[in-house]
Amino acid sequence: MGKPTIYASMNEAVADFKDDSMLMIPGFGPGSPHNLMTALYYQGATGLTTVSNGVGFPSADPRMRGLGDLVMEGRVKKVIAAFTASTRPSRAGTAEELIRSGALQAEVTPQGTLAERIRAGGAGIPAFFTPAGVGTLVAEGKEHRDFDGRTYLMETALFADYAFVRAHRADTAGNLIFRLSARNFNPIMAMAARTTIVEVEEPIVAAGELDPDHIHLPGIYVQRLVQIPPDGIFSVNRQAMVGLQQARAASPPGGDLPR
Amino acid sequence: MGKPTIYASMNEAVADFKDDSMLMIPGFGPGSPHNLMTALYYQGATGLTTVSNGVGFPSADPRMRGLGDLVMEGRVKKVIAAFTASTRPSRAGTAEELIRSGALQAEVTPQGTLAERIRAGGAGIPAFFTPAGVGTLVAEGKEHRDFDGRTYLMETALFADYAFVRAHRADTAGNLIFRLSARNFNPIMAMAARTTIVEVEEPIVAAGELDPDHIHLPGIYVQRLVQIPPDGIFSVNRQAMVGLQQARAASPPGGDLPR
Amino acid sequence: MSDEKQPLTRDQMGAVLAQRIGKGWIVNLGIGIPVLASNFFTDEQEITLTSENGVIGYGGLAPEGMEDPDLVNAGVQFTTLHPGGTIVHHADSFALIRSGRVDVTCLGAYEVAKDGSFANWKTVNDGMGNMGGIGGAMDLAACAQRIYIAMEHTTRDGQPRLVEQCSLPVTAPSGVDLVVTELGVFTVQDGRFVLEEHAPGYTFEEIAAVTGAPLVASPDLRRVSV
Amino acid sequence: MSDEKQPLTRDQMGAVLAQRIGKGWIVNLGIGIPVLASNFFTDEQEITLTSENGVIGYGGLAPEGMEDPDLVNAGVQFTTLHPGGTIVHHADSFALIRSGRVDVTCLGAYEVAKDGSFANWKTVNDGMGNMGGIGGAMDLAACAQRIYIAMEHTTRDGQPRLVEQCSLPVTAPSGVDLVVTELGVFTVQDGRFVLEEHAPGYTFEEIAAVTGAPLVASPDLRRVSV
Repeated sequence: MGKPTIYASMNEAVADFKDDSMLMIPGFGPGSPHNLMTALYYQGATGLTTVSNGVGFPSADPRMRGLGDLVMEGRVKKVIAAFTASTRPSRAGTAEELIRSGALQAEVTPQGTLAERIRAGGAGIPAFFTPAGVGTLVAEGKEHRDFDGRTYLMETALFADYAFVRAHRADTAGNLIFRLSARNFNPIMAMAARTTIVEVEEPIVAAGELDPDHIHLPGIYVQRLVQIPPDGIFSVNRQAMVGLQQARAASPPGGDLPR
Repeated sequence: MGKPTIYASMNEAVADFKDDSMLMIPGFGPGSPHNLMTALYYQGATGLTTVSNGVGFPSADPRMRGLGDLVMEGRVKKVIAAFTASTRPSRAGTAEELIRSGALQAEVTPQGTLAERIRAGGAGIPAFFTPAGVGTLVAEGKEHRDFDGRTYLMETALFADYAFVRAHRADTAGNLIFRLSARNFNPIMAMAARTTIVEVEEPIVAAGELDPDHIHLPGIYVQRLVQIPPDGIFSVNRQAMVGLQQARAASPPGGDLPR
Repeated sequence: MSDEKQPLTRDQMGAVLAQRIGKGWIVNLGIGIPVLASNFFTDEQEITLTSENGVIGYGGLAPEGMEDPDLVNAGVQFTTLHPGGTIVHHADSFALIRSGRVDVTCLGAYEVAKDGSFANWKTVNDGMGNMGGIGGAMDLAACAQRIYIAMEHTTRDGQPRLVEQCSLPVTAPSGVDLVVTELGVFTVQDGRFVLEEHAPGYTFEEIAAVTGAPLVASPDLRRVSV
Repeated sequence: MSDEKQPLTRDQMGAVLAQRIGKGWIVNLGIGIPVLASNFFTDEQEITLTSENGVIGYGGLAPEGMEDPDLVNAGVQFTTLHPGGTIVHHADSFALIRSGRVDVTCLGAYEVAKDGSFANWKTVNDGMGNMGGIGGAMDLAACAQRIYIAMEHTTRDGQPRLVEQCSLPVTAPSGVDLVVTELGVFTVQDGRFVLEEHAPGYTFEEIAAVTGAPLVASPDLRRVSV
């Protein structure tokens, strides 16, 4: 079987990332590829088109950079997302201001339509019909069509140059296992990109060590694997993780502490 | 959480099955709901529309009945399948003769299109586009459309009254786990029916006993569960299974015999 | 009624939502008031809570110190899994929603109109069609069997949120079944709001006065029972 | 060449297919001759075999007595899983195929025409458009990067299977890259067949004589090396 390349560091895994690429970024709280995004931030890529659930805010921590930082620095041309503006008017995001000024293009998509457009991209389906958004601003300019007396919108697939993925476990064949709700957009984004790069929480094991019935994403979709180093970013909620990580460090392996 | 109803026997699980229903039947070798199909055969349902990969042949064994038997007895109005005729002209199936005579309607669909139509039915997608079948008989009468310079066919979703499913493990919440290639059409058919009835190989366990990350089909899609009894049908290939089952019966539990 | 005026608290509004949810339903609770309903479900109701990020059968919020960083609800709060709960990826999560299996979506809103349309994704009607925070609300509103809205009865400056016509871009052009505010419980029927239950101490007239669309009293109009 | 005439055996045809498969390719092998190619892959080729029923990375056939009744290939033969192999459901299996990630689909056929069309799903052109055994061949043929065909050079009654135009309903209207028969290896280029390799003892003229469409000899025409 073919095997993905295993990289020694995040920086090496994204070193040849090309400007003006389209990038899928999963995550819904957990399951976000923070380490790869941080490496990409320092790699310098610009002119990006991104696909993600939300756009987020710039980071206050130089050790953890994300889409919000790239957007703030003008390195993103276009975002495709279910959230580009804060729903709270009191907390306008950077993206919101850039969109208003015209410096950033935004394609706002209902979250389910976003997920299905990504899934379609990975499944070779160029377009499909969905009822979400009929009769709203989202439907403007889109083809409408009735099936069995109900109206649907035609939505088109998304396929990217790169997907950054965050997995809990991986084997050397690239097979991935996610943990609980960290799964979210990860498997479908991994399927909808030419080059899928994965940061892995647990030590990468030999092909054949994972139960084939437990694998969430076949390695056939994975081109690059990188182990998250011990000083890497392990959680979204750094505040909460400080305590957990300290506790875990102090506990024997295999203990039942949450992780 | 809601819970499916657990039935004491296959016959009870299909007792109220309605004539003229549409039924999804998974299986590709393993993963076939032989016990439920046998019960349905004796329940007497007629006027069926079925969705399955192939149509098969009548059974020589009265203890194991299947779609081939229902077709042969004229209890099926229409089959939707990837195979309705044997590919070998020397071995014409019953279905083939009935189709030629006009007694049975057949909708032959490329296997990938069939799988995606079922997936679309379960996902609330009324129609989608696929390149499979363009320029062939299958495309006749279907809408053609170009995306990025390539031609696709529009295909519509399938949603049934019933799906019969074969699972390896289940819990009382209806969560299902399949084994290896017995998975095939089972999860997507379970999602594409109003009433999903599942025959289960291993003893049904309490909700919470299966690792949530190992579940292949959420119980939210399951309405009825039935344990396969010890004298039930455990394998497609009965010939091969005789030896295996004898060997397994003679071996201690947890042994490494294939199953 | 000589009751003292007692607008419903946010918790009471959650409790009212919970009362209106049927046995065995599959339920999606939005952030804000709707999610508070989860504190009021009984085991007998056999509710299954799903969240857009693919958690099917979640339970209460995780107790402090017991958070699992990989288990969050749609509001990205640390949650727990009910026994029998499980996980799917985002496309499968919305496959479930789009297939119509969610019995009710409970959402917050800025406005609800008498035709059952509602607005909850853009705070201004600024003509920039492509900006806002839709999240999963449009999918849920288009596909769930019922839409329940929980919101404040009026804006901060006293303008009604129950209106003739939404002034903000809508999330769905129809479909709202029930609205819960601090003043009462309203159904949407035949292009008008029907007051089903009133908060303690409030008269029909008082509620109608701060409602921006025709309001009729249900023949069964009663005081909320929470 | 003074070789004795030796048509290729089915195993040799499988070996020829295996030679034509590139390093690291994702490969789908149809039942019949194509599946025999799996006996000739080397570990260095790092081939991943996928089958329509969702088995990604299968290995050789299961030895007798070691069959796992739940593990079969697309021909419903008991197979084995290569270390790192895994399983997906049928829709995800064809998502993989439809996405164009399969580098080559190797199929049997009744006919291949000079325009690269081929027929393998109906044995008669009986006007009944909706009957036959398509299986996954149309999806594979429409979506794989390459189509390789392995078949007998002529029908039982001696009629050519390499033809000007298919007489049977096609599986795909174009796309065949390579055809392997017992007489040789052919590519399809610019609307004609090119003989690349010949079976031992067969001359170009002898092969052209049983070919039903224009045939040209490759400048590199050589004897098959299996």
